[in-house]
Amino acid sequence: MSYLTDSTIDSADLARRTMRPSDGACIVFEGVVRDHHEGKAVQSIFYDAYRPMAEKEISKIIDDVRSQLSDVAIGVIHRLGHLRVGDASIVIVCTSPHRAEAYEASRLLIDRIKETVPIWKKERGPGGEEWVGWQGAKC
Amino acid sequence: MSYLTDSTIDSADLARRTMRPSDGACIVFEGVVRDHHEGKAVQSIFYDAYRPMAEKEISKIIDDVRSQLSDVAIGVIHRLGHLRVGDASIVIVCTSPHRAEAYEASRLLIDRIKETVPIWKKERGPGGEEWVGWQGAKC
Amino acid sequence: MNIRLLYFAVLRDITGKSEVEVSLRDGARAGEVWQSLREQYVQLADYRKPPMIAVNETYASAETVLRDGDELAFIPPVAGG
Amino acid sequence: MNIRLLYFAVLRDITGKSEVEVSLRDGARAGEVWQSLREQYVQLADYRKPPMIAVNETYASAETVLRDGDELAFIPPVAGG
Repeated sequence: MSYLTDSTIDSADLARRTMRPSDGACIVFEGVVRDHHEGKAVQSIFYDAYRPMAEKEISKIIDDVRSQLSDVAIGVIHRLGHLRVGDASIVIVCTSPHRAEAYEASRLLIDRIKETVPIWKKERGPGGEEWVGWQGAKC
Repeated sequence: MSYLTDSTIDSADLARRTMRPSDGACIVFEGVVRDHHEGKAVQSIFYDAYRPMAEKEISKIIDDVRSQLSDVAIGVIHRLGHLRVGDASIVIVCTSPHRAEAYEASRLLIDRIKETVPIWKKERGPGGEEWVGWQGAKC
Repeated sequence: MNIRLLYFAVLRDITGKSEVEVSLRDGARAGEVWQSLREQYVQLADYRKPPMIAVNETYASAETVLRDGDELAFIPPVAGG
Repeated sequence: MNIRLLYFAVLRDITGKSEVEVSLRDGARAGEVWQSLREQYVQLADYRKPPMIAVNETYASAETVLRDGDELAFIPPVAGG
């Protein structure tokens, strides 16, 4: 199964596929392209990835979170390519019998995915294009 | 605007209506009827409410959370009547420019709604029907 | 004076009613209405203290003095969400 | 020995390539490949240390000794989610 897609993410479908009859809570996190970033206007974003490695890293993160929070069922899809303001770049679904575990898993997943998965974004605004994080990485 | 409904909740529609172009995170919490509760099998649930008061209480809770977390946009719908396993009884949408506030608002909202809003549920299982919480309220 | 007493959830099942008009002496408190209900309905015998109380759609204490025309509701343990 | 060097994101924009074959002396370390890139591309002058490094799709250190056939990628600051 793939965690990456090049088209619109169907979060309702992901939630349906993740949910089990014993689950009482379903938390859907959507990361969405917003119209500004660090004070600058954003018109669109291009997401690039090291695809096979990104798949493996997401899979590892899911396994880790599941080993900490065994009651939680997890679904993750990250979108790549050109996205516009309002488009979802990532959808994370966590379901569990009780809500506390699902909330915890959801936060752990998005924090860790942002930290280590080899995915990059180039923001396009009125002032031009920029790969997020590159300017600040000088050393 | 009403926070209560007698039919299926369209969570995607609620998310769309809540979201603003400046929002980068959208957290959808769905409370779902599960197939068991405190060790007993559950087949269906009937939700009853003191409707005008429930509307006011939900509105107060939203105002409180918004006064603590001013960046968050909030949408809440609670369903009443007969629900089956897998049906969503409540959907809470929290959107914000950054995700931390949306997660915090989401948890505050569901915790407080469960605590004070005059809504009740009668669970039906193989062993009969029971209003949740009533047996334990003897004093 | 008269008040409207609303029944929800388990209390509607026990009483078989949604709403009744109740005549009370002036100065009656919300908690007293609960005690008189307990005398009418044996299923409430084990519930000495009233559940939460709402007067005119707002939470109130058992000590609240009722007024003519008030809408009173006893709120069994809530279970929304 | 030869390795495959993959370019992503800003590094693909800078080099204009997705992938190159690189010949290295035996025992070469991943960090050395970064230094030789810095000599080729002036846009990397201000980046003395390599970004994160992946060897065969797994994070690795700059000290990692490469082997013939390895797949090497420099990982600029990630920004997924």
